[in-house]
Amino acid sequence: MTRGPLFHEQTARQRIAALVDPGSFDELLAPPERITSPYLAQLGIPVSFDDGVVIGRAKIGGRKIYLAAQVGQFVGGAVGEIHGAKLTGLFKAAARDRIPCVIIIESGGVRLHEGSAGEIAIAETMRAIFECRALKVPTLAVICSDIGAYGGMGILSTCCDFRVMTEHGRLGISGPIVIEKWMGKKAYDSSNRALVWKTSGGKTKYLLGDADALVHDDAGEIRDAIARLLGKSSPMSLKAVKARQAELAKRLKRFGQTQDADAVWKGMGVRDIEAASLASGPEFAAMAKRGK
Amino acid sequence: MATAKSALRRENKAKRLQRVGKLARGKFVSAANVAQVLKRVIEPGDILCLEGDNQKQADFLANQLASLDRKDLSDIHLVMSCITLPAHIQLFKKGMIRQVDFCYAGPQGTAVADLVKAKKFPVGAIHTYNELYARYYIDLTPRVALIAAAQADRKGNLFLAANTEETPAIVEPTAFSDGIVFAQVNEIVDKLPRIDIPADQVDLVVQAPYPMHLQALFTRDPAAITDVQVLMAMVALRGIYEKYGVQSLNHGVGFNTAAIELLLPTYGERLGLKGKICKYWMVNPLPTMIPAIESGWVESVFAVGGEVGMERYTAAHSDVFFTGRDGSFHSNRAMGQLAGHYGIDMFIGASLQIDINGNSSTVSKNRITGFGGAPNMGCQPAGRRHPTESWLKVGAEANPGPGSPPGRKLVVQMVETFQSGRVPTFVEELDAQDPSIRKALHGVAPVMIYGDDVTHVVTEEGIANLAACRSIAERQAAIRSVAGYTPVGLKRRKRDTEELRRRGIVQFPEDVGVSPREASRSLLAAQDIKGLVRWSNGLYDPPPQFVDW
Amino acid sequence: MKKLTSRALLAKLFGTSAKDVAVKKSLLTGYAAVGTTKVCVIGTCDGTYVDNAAALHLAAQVIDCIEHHPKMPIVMLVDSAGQEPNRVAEMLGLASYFGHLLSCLELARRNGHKLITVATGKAVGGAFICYGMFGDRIYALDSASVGLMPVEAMSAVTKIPVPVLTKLSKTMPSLEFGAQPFALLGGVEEVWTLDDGVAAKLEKAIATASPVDNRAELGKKRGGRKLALDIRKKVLTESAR
Amino acid sequence: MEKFTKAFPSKPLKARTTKPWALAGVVGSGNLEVLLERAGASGTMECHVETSIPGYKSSWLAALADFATHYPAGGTKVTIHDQGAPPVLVNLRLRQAYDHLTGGDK
Repeated sequence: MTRGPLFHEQTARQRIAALVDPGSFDELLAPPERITSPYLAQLGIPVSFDDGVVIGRAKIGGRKIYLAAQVGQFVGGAVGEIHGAKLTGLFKAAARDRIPCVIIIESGGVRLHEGSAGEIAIAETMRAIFECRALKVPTLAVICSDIGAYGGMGILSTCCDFRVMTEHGRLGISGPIVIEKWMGKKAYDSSNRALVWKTSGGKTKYLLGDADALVHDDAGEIRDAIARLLGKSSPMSLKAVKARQAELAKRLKRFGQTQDADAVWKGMGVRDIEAASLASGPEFAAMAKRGK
Repeated sequence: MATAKSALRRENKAKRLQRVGKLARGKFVSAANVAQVLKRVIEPGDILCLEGDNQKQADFLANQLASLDRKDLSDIHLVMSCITLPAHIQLFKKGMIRQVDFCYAGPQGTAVADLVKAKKFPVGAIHTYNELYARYYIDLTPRVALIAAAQADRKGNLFLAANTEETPAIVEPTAFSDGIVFAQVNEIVDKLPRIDIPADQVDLVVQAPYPMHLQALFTRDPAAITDVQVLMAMVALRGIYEKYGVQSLNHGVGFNTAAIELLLPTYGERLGLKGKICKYWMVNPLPTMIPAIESGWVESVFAVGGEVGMERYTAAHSDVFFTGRDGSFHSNRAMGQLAGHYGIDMFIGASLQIDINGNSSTVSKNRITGFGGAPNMGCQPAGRRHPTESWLKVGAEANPGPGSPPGRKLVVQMVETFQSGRVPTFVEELDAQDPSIRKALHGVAPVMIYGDDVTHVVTEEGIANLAACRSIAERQAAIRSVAGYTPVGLKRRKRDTEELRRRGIVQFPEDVGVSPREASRSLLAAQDIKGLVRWSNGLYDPPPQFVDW
Repeated sequence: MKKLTSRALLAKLFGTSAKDVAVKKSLLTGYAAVGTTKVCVIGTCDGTYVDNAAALHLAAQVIDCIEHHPKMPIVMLVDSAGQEPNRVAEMLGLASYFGHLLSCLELARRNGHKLITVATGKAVGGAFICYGMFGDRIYALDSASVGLMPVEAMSAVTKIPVPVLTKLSKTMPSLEFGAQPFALLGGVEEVWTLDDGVAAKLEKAIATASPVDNRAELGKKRGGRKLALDIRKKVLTESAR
Repeated sequence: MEKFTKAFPSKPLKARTTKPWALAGVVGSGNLEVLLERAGASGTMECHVETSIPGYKSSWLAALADFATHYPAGGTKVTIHDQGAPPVLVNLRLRQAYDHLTGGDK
């Protein structure tokens, strides 16, 4: 039962090394350039050489990609001016070169220490993602860590063609503590990790269709999922948005009255909640499929 | 049958029970009447034993006791192993306690330190567990014991479930000296799964309005184990477990030893150590042992207490764990401590502070904790006579004199050189030596494990073999050599370290065949609680605070 | 300044045609005219919170416009305090609902609809990102609360004392809250005063709008965001090698 | 924040690869990042440390000096961003960066 390192525990650089073809990663704005945040420096907070996001060119299965990996440990992976500009530039480069772009998201959203600059940067990156999509250049978000994709980065992830998640990943906008503050501890206890993951975790997102692949917490499996999705793009036509509108309306009507994620699981075909809770990746997906 | 010439104690007990009168129906007291009953059965000057160790607590009875006023309860000599509830502190604040004799004050360590400063903590001594239990038979025999059980039947027989813990050690001396045994139980049933305490030794029973407090004390989330702890675990496995062929052992509750448990089925297996080490354990049912048990490393486990969530797993593994006729888990703190004292090759545990002589303590001026079971197991049992490979091997290194035993137990302290917040573990002098603390304890500094008993210190820097040191100066140099970049470590002399390393007294990771680069969490057999549940085939039910699925 | 009702505000922007804009549950949808230009209107008012149903409601209006009114400009009015921080909203994937609204707007842009945003009240957090910040050109009333969050809120989360943040915001407009500092960052094209002919300004804005995102250039030119544009360019240059 | 700079004598780096730099670790609570670059005089390891926890200069210098003694690291520049890492991590990260730079097996 020994296995490789868990993807969700790896650092951004380790993840990149584990995902891409050996030796194929070519970092852009590499650490020796020392492009660090003046905001953090002024506030007396340690800076980082990559400002919390490692970007570059690489290959997966021989196929060229642009790749970004956020560093969740550094200020929660939050997006500041430099961090955000690196992301915007990367997606713009992807559009220019017609090369797919993959972003490994691990971020709470905007970096508060840099105020509105990070917020605008996220909006700019969204525009750049849609530039890619207009050209049918695939964009892919990988959300596989506990920090997950929250706030503006949660929204940004939904702008990409596809999302790959694991059971560890979380996708949302408001974090658990904010919801608890808003609704009260009785309605939402942010320290109840099971509740938090049932609400925003990869499994529930996969069942609802917000994640396109649910895989094991393992670089090899994630690489395979990326490779599978890299060849496709999600269409943006009137027909497609109308279908999506109907689908989201149906979801709201069907589950909007319940607080209970188990009801969503059951509604989406999961029969044995306890067994499904322990299952991971494709095994979980299969359990839901069987129940349908 | 002989008749006692004088039976004052027995008469006194009868009087006390008479005073209870209609507040009890037979042995059974309703929860609402407990405070009144306590008032009537306890007398000023009593030695009162309150059951409660670091896991299980007679918390309902403790709370009721704390609800009384000083006029109802005073001049009490309190004996108990662990001061862990706010109610315990209340007894002191209300001035009810004339003297206290105890072992440990984990969660209330800060409150106890405050009481000491306020001179409201009249302490006799801080004990080790078996030392205190022993005194229950000598000079601290309780007049009244307030205990906790899982179930009682209609006669007052008690079932203790997984957490037998220290109940027998309290009940026996009390019941056989005409003391009063008052039990709180979670429920009263017609038929018990098994009888752990016979009704004959129980005087009063109350069904508590809430289940007794049980602390999930030994649950260590593998997700919190660091690469550095994995490194230390690898060093310990090679430099101690493998070297001495450790067959029987006790592990502390820390993450360091949890890492070792989780390395057995992976790294240990790779080293070919399965079947050669770690077969017999005196340890609580640690969830982190599940992978090793499932992989067939473990022959037997005896425990001082249960662990929340391990009930189904232990019941399903009766070949490994001690279980009752009913099939469920059994523990016994006094016997477990005894087993850990005499029966094992090695004790390995952690501490907050270690001084240059190898003395360790978890006490600081602002936090008076005391000892758990560590000193009973982390010491050299002078009464030991049976040899094992490990015992003889360490003994030979210690170069015993003509008046010493030929063997030694391995007593290993495994610590990182810094605690969290960059607080150094290694110090020139223990905080426990503070004059104010010594004064409160009648001149005795609360040392957990004495340096003379310690055979090895393991840190991320390496191993110091204290048993093989030939002088105090050498021992100090060996400790400094593995104390890293703490002030104690920075005082080491390079020449000394090199000389000790040459003689094998100090060993760095590479000296025992461990490459720090290899030290990675990915070597752990399970990297999170969910992994443990998967290993257990769904038989482990972790407490809710550990569940994120 | 007395707060304008949503109806009064709509009248200022769209004159008598404002009557065709429905105001329901603090959401604005409908068609109107700015001067002689027919426009589609979506928006929020009363500082409401945007939830799943709201996002769908706005998206439906955008879809209707694409389907039935080719190339008609879309005016987006923003007065929202943020996304609804709610357990059910999150469970059902509020982010995806926002992503859908953004996709609808992107489709409109591609189909030749101009997208003009006017921040009229609160324009903060997820509620601004989910449609308003996606305009071709973004304007704000000087009375609008635009930005990430006030320094007090920032201080509460980051544990950096308010005076420190306030002092720094003098040289780093990014830390300051409001329409003017946001414009310095390039996040807002121009700040308008309500009584200063906003309808005419809006009409001109529609006429001159371009779908090319110019915010980084503006931010650099105005000195509020000195790094973003150069960093982006550097990525593009290094990746072209 | 505390900043300091010091150069330590060290045997010249063995030039197995031409890799110009290597980075190990991340800036996060209790962690640090180490950037190791080929730079400067061949007989010294030049160190620049920025740490969020002031007051531990002496143990920093001791750890760096030990590294410069144990490994041939002359002709390198070490830049560290620290957020309260224990010395053992400092050592581990230095070693990791060093292995990357010198093309060791990882």
